[in-house]
Amino acid sequence: MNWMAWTAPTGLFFAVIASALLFLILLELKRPTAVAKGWLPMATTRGDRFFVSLLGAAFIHLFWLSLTDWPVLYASGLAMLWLVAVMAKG
Amino acid sequence: MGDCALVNSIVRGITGVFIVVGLVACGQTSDEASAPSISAQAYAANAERWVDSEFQPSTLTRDEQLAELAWFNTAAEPFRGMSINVVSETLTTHQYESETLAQAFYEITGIRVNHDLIQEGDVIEKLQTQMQSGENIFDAYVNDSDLIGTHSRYGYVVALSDFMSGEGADVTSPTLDLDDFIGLSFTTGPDGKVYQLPDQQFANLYWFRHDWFSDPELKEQFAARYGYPLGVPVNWSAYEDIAEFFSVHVKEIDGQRVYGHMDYGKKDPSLGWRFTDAWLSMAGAGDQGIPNGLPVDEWGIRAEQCRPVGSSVSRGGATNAPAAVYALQKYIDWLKAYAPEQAPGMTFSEAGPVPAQGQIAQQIFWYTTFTADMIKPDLPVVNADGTPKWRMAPSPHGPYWEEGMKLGYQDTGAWTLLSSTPLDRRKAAWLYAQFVTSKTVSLKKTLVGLTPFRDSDIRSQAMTDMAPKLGGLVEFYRSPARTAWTPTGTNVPDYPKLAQLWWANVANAVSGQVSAQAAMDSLAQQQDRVLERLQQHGTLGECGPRLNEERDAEYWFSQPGAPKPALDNEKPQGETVDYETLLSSWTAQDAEMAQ
Amino acid sequence: MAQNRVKDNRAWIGVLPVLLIVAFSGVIPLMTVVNYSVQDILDFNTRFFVGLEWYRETLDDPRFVDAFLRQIGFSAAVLIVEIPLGIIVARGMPTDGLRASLLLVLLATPLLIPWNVVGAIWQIYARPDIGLLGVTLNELGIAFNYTSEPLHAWLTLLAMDIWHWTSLVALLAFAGLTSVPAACYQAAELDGASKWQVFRFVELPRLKGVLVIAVLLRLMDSFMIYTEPFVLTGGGPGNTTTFLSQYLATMAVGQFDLGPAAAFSIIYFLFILLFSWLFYTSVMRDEDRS
Amino acid sequence: MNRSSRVSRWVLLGYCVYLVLPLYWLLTMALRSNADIAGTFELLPSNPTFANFAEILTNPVWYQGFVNSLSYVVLNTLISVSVALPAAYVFSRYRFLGDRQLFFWLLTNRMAPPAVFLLPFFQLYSSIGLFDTPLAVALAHCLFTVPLSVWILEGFMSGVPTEIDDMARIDGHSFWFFFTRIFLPINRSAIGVTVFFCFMFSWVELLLARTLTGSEAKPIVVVMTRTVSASGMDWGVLAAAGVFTVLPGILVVWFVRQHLVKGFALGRV
Amino acid sequence: MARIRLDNVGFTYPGADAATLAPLSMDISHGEAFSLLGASGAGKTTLLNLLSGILQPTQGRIFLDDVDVTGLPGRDRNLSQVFQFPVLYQSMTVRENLAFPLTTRGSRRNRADIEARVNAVADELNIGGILKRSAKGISLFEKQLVAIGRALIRPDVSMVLLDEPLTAVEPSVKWRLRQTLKQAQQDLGVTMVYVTHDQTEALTFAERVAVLANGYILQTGTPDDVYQNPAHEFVGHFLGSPGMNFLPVADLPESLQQRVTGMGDPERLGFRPENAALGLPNTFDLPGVVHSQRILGTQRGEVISMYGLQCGAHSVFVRSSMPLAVGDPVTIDLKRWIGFRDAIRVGRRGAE
Amino acid sequence: MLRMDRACLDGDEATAFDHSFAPGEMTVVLGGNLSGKTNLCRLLAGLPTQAHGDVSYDEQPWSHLPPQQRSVAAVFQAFVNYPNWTVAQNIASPLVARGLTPEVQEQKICALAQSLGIGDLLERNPDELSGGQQQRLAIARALAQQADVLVLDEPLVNLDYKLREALVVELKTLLAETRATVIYTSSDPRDAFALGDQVLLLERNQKLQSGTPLQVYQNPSNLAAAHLMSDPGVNLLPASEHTERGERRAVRPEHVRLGAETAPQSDTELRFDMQVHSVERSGDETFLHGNVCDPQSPQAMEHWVVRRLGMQPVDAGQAVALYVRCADILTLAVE
Repeated sequence: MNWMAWTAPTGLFFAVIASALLFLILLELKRPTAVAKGWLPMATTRGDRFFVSLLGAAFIHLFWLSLTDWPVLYASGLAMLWLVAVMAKG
Repeated sequence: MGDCALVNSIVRGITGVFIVVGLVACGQTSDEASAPSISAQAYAANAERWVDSEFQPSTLTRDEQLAELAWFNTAAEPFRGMSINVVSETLTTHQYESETLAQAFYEITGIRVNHDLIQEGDVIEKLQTQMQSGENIFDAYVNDSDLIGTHSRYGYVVALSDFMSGEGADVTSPTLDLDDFIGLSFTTGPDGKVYQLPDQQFANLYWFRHDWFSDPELKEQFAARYGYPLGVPVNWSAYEDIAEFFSVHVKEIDGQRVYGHMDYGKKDPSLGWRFTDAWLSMAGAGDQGIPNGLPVDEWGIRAEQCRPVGSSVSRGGATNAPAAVYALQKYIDWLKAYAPEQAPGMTFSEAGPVPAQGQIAQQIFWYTTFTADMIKPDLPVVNADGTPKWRMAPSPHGPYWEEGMKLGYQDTGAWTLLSSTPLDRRKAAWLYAQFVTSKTVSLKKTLVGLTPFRDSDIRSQAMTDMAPKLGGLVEFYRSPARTAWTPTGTNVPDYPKLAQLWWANVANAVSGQVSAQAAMDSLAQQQDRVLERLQQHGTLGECGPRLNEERDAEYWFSQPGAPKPALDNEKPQGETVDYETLLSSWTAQDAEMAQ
Repeated sequence: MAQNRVKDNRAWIGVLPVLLIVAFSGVIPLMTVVNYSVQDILDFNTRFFVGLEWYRETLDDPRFVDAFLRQIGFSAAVLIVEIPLGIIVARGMPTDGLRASLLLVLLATPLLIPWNVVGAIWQIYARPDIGLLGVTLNELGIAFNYTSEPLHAWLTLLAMDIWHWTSLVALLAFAGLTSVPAACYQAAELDGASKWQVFRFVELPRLKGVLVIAVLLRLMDSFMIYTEPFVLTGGGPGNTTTFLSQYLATMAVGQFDLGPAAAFSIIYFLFILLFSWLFYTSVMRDEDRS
Repeated sequence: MNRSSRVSRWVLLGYCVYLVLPLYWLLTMALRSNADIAGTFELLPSNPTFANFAEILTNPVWYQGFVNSLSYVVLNTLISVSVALPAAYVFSRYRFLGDRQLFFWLLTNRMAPPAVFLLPFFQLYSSIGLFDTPLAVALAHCLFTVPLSVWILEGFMSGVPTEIDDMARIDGHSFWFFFTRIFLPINRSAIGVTVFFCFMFSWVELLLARTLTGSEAKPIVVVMTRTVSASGMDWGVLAAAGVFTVLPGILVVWFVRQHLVKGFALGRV
Repeated sequence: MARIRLDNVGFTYPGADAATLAPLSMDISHGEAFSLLGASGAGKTTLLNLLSGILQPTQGRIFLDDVDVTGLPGRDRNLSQVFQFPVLYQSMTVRENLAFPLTTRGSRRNRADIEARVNAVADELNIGGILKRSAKGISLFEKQLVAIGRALIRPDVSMVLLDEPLTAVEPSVKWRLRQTLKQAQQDLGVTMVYVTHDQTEALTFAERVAVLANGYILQTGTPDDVYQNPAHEFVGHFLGSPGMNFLPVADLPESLQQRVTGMGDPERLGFRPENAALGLPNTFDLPGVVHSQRILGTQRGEVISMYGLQCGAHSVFVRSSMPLAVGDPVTIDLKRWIGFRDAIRVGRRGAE
Repeated sequence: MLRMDRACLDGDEATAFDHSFAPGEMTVVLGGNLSGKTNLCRLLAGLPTQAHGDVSYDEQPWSHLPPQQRSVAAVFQAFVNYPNWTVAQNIASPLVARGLTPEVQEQKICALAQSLGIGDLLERNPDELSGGQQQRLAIARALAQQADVLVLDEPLVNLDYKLREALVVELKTLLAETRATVIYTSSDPRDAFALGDQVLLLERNQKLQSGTPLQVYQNPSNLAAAHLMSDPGVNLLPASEHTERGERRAVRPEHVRLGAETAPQSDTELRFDMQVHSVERSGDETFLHGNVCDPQSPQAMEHWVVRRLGMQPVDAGQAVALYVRCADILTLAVE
């Protein structure tokens, strides 16, 4: 797998995503989600909200990188807040 | 039950698929099946047959040829039955190799060679892919020696010098005669090792309509207007005048629109070649010193020892020096003012055949690969007796050019072996590479493809016989002048990454979106950025880049050599030379050398 | 998806082959590209972790931003022309008979030509000296030259894309139209609806499903357009027709500069994903409401 | 049905002309010599030559290219359709964990910009020893054809009443019998449409096919690139090859045209 | 509102051997509720399409208020239609759907008028409460109501064509929709042509009914008339549930035959299940044996049944409250019957 | 005997009920839209459904068996045939599944096709058949199975009324020959009388009542049951005629007499006044629709339908006097 050019940070990144997915699947089997309408403009399921929060987090990072020169860690913090906000109330 | 009607269609579909798959299978196996095993005697017989029927003329005697082939036969024994893949760009020479020589090689040695022909860009891409990934794609590549700087630094390529005396000693032909290869210096790294084996060679030269240039009426008109005789231009001023003369003043000959200049300008990778090959050095941007100028080469990259130290003027390079900007500006001006309207939209491949259509009076940057296509009968540029109406001559040089500088581009497509190729396959490929460059076949190959690469072939009687039809090709190769034509040198540490920067930036200037100065500034900056990255990681060893500190441009201008400050007058008096005089001086020099 | 589906997680067995095959050919390369994007790669044994440096560099690169804006402009133009044209063409299609078959074959033909040949055809076809289109335009007194005039290059590219891809929209729209019940047309006619109203209120609502896909496919494909403009204009004159993919291809397969190219393509991928998702959900939301 | 108004019929006619002219130009190019093509403008080829076609028909490389292309296109179509069929079936018949997400995710795979994915693709397929085989190209194209196939087939299958499934079960048929003997034949138009789309994509794609093949499995689109060389561009041969590449596609369309019309009429596509 | 006159109108599909619709003449008066009744394939949809202008007759003329509209397309005939399955503009609200025909044809009315008309029709059909809803989000029943509303919305519409409008509606609400339709027809006084295969719908809706079979109109008349006095055996059979019973005169007892012969010398007698009485076996009446029983309900505490009886080789149905079991022998006393010869009515007899 | 235990048609335990279907007889399951009829059929057949419950046949538990292993055949409301198979192949389908020899198949196909009147259509495809023929084909296929249990889910509802009439009669005869337990669902009480040996009333997934049609007709257990067994539904007496809490009094449309017919018998009859707003005549019957006022509170009106034999000389807008025998008045629990 050397050709996949793994690095520790990306490995961690994918591991986190994979475990989040696994967790969501287990949660779904235990407590099936219902379509709910939060502050997002459309009704969503838990899976939808996860997708929205991931995509949002990616764009938070992108905008951070293009607009500021501050460390990326702040953007990650912001993305976490976004993630919590979307998953909980989206 | 007869639910056939519906199931039938599916069944029929599946049957169809099997037929196709079957066809595919047959197509593949039939190759194998048609390969009868060949006995040792048969190899010898085959060799004789090929020598008699195909490999004539040759600079070797028949016995020498047979002996050489016998050696190949013996050396190939361990690899018999093997099938190897090699690749090269599409060129008449390689087509000959692919269709004829590969078959001969198979019949003589028992090694099957699949000699693939693809677009040049794709060859490089495959080569890159193999180098990047370490996965074997082709067992040998024919690629231009421009990559020598890359090959010698990155270590993906087998140094042939080491190979021939080491692992590959048993498969290295005793009759290879390395010194006979005229492009060998191009394929030698800064460490003095040979990295590639030349297989075909071509140059870019000045091309003109000899018949028009010797037309008394035109000559008179020209002299009247410009104050000096119409002839082969020695400098760019003269070229510019002649271009103007034909495009603006003569305009029509025999009722046909004519142009004094031809070039190409479409945004395309080939636009980069136009520049990285020689354009800057022809204008005089680099330093003296053959082959590529030291410390500053034709790309404007400065190297100290073998370390590239920068390409911007501020780092001692010349990529955005006045001479380079001048070169780009002239290219654009001429393309727009004197070339046919279509020229700016053409690529190298499209523009190449245009002079053969008979409307072009001269072309400053013409590749000799087009020779074969320009001597076909019935072309407007060929006389009834089969001799060309055109001639090739040395390219004129720009105002910044000084004696001892590179004057044009000459490159050799050369065999490259990668260290990621398994040894036995590499050896078999090496045998093939030597076979297609061996003296037994090389003259014949040269006559077919007109891309000479062996000194012995150039000086053969066959070439002398051929010379009148080739418009000066033979004369050029026989002259000592040809050493002023060289490929991209060793200052370029990563050809693929750097070469791509050129065409994009040049295209911006061609379209008028940015000025020539801005385009070259941006190019120099991008080149330095690549060098900087290579330097950061420090993996290229002794010859890896190490950028100079940025300094004021004036500092570098005041130093001797490139980068050179701007000239006050970039258009000196035009100079021309009579073609016949030029030829005789070549012959004289050649004779002198021979003594 | 149909409404009356049975809930059964064992259905996963059915999607498993698709999942595996797509994960194999999609996810593994995607992960690799993500890995590339945070490294400077000389070769696979010589890699250097650089963090998000390439992302920052790409986002700060005016060439990326320009190419991105051009790309949006091109994709928008493509959609604006091809979607309506495709619908009109589909409305004109006969529904059966030999004529329908022949038309179908003709419509499908451009879709079946290898992309590099498409570029090559148009390259010659539009040449002002030897191409039918170029010569005709010049005969008409338009000084047409797509290799030097940015606007002409743009229009030629657009014309080529329309030639190449409108058939796809037309075929999809044709499919949508054939599902409109005759009674709907009849009712509209008796209501005195104009042709436009018939289209707007009868056909369009029923075409929505296929149009969503047509728009998505055209959006994605026009965003990724590479081969044809590369052959036709090479991205020129200047940068006027240099789109994201060309820029990307230069980096990835020309320079083999995998790190920046990977970061570039991840950003690019995220944007297409965003557009597609926004479009998909906003349209599908309406569907769900009903 | 009176949906084809006069305007749209005129537009259709105009569009057909618009479609045909470049095709005509392709054909005339194939019938002319390079010097002729690049030198003069002619509405009708004045010196038609079949040399370009002859070059393609006589050179085994071209023939082999066709065979290679066909073999991976057929493989791809087979794989795509055969994996998409069960998936489309369950998508159309069942709700299950993550079905909607999975469906969108499948579609997103079409969005990957190919250029950067080329090297990973190459690495992936060489690491499992498939480089330079038709199977590698077929599998790589699956990334694009499978999602589309699932989507098309799902659309059709959703339109087939579930009562058919129920009926077959009640009649006592095994699932396999039902699926192959009843369900698939019902959906054969859909399969026709799917085949068309798989064929279309796989046949014309250049980048992946080029990256994943060396000399053994080199497809026709890659063979075509040999017409660009340091000694000029071989327009005529390229055009002739272009003409030849269109032919199999037209054959496919012609043979599935009934299904296409019918399939288009019934399904989502 | 208009009078519709068909003058010898016929239709044959190109290339077809037989006429889909035999030449017929018909007159529907102003504000009349008219019904076309027939089985599938009888030609009623063809006739409807001729009226709505989708098809053009291969012979004859069609007049609306004495204006020849034969060649005119449907949009110029000023009519509206309700289809088998509700046809709505999916992207519009119910209100927009209703108002749509008023906003087309360039005849732009002012908004207040449109508003008023929409409200009036909505009130009539009792759909005032769903005007703001999307046309996609309402029940099938409501959809069909809206479709009917749209057909009625133009005050000047010359006629409304209804093509089996109750097909898609649940049986339990069919009569409600039928009621509403009939009410609206009376209140608004529009000419309506109602096409159906269901005799109950046809007879309960229309003032006059035309019965079609195989492209021919067999009888046109009031519901009472076509039911009580079918002009053709098919009409007798098709109307009523179960339909008319037929017995060959030759198979009847002597006494009965004699009574019949004076009345146009019929071949067969037709009588309705409710027009016969069952009695204990006697020598005058027609004998039969009970072979089936279907309970219809109770009346004054007695169970009423439809008995299937075997009369020689023939089977007839008779309604009776007599308690009988399968196999019981009975006699049938025909109270009212109609004589047919070559399937055409030749005479009748019984209480008027 | 076919039994259902703790059958929940909507998956909700609260609605669970038990029922045994009379062996070898036909049970008509009567219920309106969404009453759970289809779920019941699917539960019996073993098809995927939200309904659950234990199904057993002759003491043999069926619940875990897939449909293939249950001896059950079915006909659905929609004409379900395999569109890619001919009529003959369709009928043969269950026979093929059972692996019968072609000769046996042939024989059965012919016999069944003849008895259902599609004998000369054997080589056609289902889409070339009329609706009635398609449904006959579906029935033939179900019968070919010779299953112990035959489920017919509103099989005739999509047919023209005359066809329906004919098929009801045919079905009765055909099914009389089988010894299968037949479940026939419908929303039309006339079907219950015409076909049913037994009737099972369903409302909102719950069992209301079961018994012979006449029993159920005469003694409906509550208002909903009475409604189901009446077409049109029963007429509610005005609110002032209430007996007790939670009960209403009602009368069937056919049990209302018009004043003109005979003189009122005031001791055994009640009189109501109705404002007629529409009259429908279907030949042998007349339906009067109108409002009946409550004498105590004139605002409270009930909508009534009166169903009388023959052509009644009443016009819309008229006021008529109605008489109802006290014996015909049903007192029904509302719940």
